[in-house]
Amino acid sequence: MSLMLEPAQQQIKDEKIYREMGLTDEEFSLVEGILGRLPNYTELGLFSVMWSEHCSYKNSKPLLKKFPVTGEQVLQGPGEGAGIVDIGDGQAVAFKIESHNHPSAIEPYQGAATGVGGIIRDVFSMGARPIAILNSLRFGELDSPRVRYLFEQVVAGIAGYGNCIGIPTVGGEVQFDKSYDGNPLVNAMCVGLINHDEIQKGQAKGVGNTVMYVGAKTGRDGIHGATFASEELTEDSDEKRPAVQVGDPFMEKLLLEACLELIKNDALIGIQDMGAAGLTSSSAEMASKAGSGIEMNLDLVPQRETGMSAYEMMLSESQERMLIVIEKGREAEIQELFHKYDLDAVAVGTVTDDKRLRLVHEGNVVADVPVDALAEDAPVYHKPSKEPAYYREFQAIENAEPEVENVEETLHALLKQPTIASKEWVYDQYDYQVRTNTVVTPGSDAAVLRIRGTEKALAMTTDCNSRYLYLDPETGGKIAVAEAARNIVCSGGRPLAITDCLNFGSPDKPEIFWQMEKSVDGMSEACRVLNAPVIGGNVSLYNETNGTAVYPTPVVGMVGLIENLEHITTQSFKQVGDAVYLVGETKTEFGGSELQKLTAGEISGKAPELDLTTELDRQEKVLTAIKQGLVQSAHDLAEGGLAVALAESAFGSGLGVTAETEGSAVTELFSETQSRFLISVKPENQQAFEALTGAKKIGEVTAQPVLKVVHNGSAVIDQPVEKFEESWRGAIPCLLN
Amino acid sequence: MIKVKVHVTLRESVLDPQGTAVKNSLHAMDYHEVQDVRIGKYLELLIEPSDRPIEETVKEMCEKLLANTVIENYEFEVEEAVTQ
Amino acid sequence: MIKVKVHVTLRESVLDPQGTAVKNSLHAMDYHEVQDVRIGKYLELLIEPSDRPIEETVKEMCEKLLANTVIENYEFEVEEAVTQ
Amino acid sequence: MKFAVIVFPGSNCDIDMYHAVKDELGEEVEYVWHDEADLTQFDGVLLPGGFSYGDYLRSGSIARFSNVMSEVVKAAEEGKPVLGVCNGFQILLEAGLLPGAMLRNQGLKFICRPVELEVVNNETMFTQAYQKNERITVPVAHGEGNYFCDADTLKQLEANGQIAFRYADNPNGSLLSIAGITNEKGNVLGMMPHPERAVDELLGSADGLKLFQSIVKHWRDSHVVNA
Ligand SMILES: Nc1ncnc2c1ncn2[C@@H]1O[C@H](COP(=O)(O)OP(=O)(O)O)[C@@H](O)[C@H]1O
Ligand SMILES: [Mg+2]
Repeated sequence: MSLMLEPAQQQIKDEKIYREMGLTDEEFSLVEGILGRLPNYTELGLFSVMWSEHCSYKNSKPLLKKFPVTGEQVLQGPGEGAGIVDIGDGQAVAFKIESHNHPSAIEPYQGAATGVGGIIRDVFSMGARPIAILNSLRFGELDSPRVRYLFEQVVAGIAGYGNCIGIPTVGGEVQFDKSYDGNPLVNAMCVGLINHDEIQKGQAKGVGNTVMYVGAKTGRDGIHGATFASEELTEDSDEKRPAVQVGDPFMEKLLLEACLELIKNDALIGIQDMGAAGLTSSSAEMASKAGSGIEMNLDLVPQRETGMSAYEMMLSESQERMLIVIEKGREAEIQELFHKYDLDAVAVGTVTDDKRLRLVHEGNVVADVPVDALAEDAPVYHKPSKEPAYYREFQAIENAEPEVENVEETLHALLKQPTIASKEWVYDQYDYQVRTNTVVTPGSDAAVLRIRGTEKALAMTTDCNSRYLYLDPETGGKIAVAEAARNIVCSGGRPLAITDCLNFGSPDKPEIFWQMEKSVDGMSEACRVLNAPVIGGNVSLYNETNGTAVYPTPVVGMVGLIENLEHITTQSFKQVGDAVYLVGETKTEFGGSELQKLTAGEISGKAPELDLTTELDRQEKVLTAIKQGLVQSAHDLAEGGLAVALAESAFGSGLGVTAETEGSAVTELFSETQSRFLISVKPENQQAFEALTGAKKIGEVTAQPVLKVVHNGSAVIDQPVEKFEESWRGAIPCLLN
Repeated sequence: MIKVKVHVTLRESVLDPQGTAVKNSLHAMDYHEVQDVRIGKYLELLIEPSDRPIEETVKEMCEKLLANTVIENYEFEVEEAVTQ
Repeated sequence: MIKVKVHVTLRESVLDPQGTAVKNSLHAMDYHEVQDVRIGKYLELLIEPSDRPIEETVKEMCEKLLANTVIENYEFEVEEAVTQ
Repeated sequence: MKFAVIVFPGSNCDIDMYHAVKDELGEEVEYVWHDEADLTQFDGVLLPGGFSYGDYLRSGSIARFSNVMSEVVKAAEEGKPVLGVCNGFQILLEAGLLPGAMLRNQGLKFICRPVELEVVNNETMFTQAYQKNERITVPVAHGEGNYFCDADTLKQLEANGQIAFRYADNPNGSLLSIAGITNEKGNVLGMMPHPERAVDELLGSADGLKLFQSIVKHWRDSHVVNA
């Protein structure tokens, strides 16, 4: 028995109830046309979720087409749970990033935790063993108690899920800016390892084969109140339908181990996780991809609660569930496999040949719709785009140096900026070592994991400086990809591919759509030049509060291959007497910089320029130098420029550094010009390194732990490293107390 | 001094992994008569009386900090004055 | 069906940093009248009646599983029969 | 020497423990599923870290009722070495094989970082390869590692030399900075830091290896004597 009276077909149309489910009048007519009749309430629910932006990418599809998605390394591009890239020796790496922004804004702990759980399922549904988790977080400024609460709870949620399931959380990034005040961003990325012959697809092939439901029971989680006819929403029904799901990492651990055992079983035909739109998207997509249909009996679906309607079951977003298709007749064997892990595995349906999704509930056919209409035929919109007025104004501003009185104090102030400050407070809460493969732990440019049984390793990072993107989305988009690649290269790896999460405001606003368009253009070009195709990603739109959008934030998650463990490089200085080099020239570029934000309180002007050919050339030279064994430490220059990079390379090394610069101190020390690296080299390798890179020596690693910068002949920075480290390490804990 | 006992429990339809784990464990220990277990938080507050009605203060604290009403319900009892 | 409410609290001699953290947050939110906060667990069990006295069963479950008496105390109330 | 690594639902340092013994120590090792009812063929028992049964009520409280635990108790009574690390330690406490209990970390946060330990007693079968008061670096990764026991128990632990390791800089609020304790007989060790994560310089430290080597040496010595 259903809790509510579902409106009848005619009533849905007359009272335009579909609007409350997010369908437009035109979309409703489309549905009516496809079915050749009016949809019932359950069918309408199926269309409304499958045609949502989240499942159909109806607003972003035209943009996503611009991304380069092929390359000889790509084994699986966008379209499945996760993309897959070859790493040789019959092995491959699967990875993907996903957002959980809106749930995290309401219930930050569970929102973040279930975000992690969801992305892990995407990876193991491909047959890959998840080996690492990363994240990318954006919050408002930490002076607000609400922001502090969100920050603390989100980090605790990520830690809670990842630590319990036993997958190391090895890296990420956190930035703070007032544009994220009411709308934090929580993106989680998972990386997995897989053998080529174990790659799975989410396909429902073979008429007559059995569709099985495995994992947690279905409850009324995540069915949004807004999708209900308002007159039926009582206090009581609200109580029954929590919009936020609670994660159960223990259940997922069991599901993970069971599914990885399952993929070794030849009875398995297809597998897909039940993510957004749960049973609906998994069944419709698996059938559509295979050119088949599915018939399911919903009475057989394991349920956590009594009296669930077909609509509720199909739209539930209960976590820790998978849909699998297996060879007919081998159900008992599969059930036994899952029972070993105390998990439900229930045959709920069969594969048919009529390309329809047919649902039976309590003896009645409650839905009968073409699977392609759900999975493939959502309308696609080409939204109007308009260059925002601010962009013109910013482009007209000439580059200039911010006013700085005392360089040394400015360095302290920059190191205390939460975006630059040490993130130890965050990653101390993550078990980044479990499974004992993490060779480079959080705190360097990219995290590095060895691949057991080989001499190889994987480098991984997430990056996106959204301030640059706000000033100039195209250049900023290029920079996001280039910065990720720089971090990979500094660790000794060659970029393989990226996954991206496009976090933007409302695409219905032409200025926002313009930001999306330009960002994607910039990213695409950078991916092409740097040979890092896009193998998957996620789109999160409508990130706004009170009509104000977040900065355009297309987060880049990148994985690179380190061919030999000996190439692994970190950012910290290694040995007294090593020569310190700056690769790349410095220009006066402060648009969107930390120093601009610090001195002016807001950002303006042009983003730093980026020339992709130069970028590629420098990255290749640095990587070659690393592989030739010429490099002791490598660090990319990012927020805060050279001075911050010098300090970061000195932190924790027990060593000091003396550097000499010329020209304008503010530019030399704090400009954020792109495509630059800070590298230390043993004296005996200086010549070879210079010959290879043409870089200029700027200083030396010293035994005395002092950070000293001599500018135009006089010392402008001269203090124990420890003093700077205190500023940097203490900043976030201090803001939180 | 007033003692206030606050119970914070998960809302009815919200998944309770802790409760489920405990129930399963009790069954494994042969307490098959246990049909359901739900787990919540229990807080004891010691509050100095003020001009403001205590019920109002506690309700506010619950809404703002002690419970997240998106997934949790709360209930409280105010006990007669205690002396320390 | 019988409903049993179990409270598991830390023993007096054991520090309760979680309670202290909540107290500090409340103070930061200007609830200075809060003198002390202690945090424990609250369990609701739904039990099918059997021949064995329910108090005995629940006590046993508490001692064995629900509380660790090295650090925790427990208390429970048995509520009159509930029908589902 | 042949070790068993006990796998509970939710264990997640089982693989690390297995590789430490097999690859770095070079001894025999097998995984044993939690419902196994026989450990007689093993010479030593290892309870790995993780979140058994999600650790949803209290860490280790549910795992302690697994079938295999009565076998672990038996092995301990027979004098075989039993090592519980992190969640394994918590399970040994819940099972009463070691005295005391774990509270949440004083800072209320999960802590993952390398920490410095002091070898307090180097005369146990787990620590004889270390020097007395030797400082070693071993990572911790836990949310509930704040060791607690009553005053009498604490006195006994000290008097009997049952404190094996102490933190140089207490990260979690443990009484007397206790990081690891043995039972009175000295054949059961529970510790929060992860020696199996410190067996390879590539991963930052190999200081944990001597712990496993101590166990093997002790076993070899007693077997030569018995032979
Ligand atoms: N949310 C996070 N989770 C895990 N590690 C993080 C997080 N934020 C930052 N880190 C780690 O801190 C280090 C510094 O981060 P960041 O300043 O973003 O580096 P970069 O500018 O080189 O990308 C990196 O090793 C990164 O992985
Ligand atoms: Mg970097």
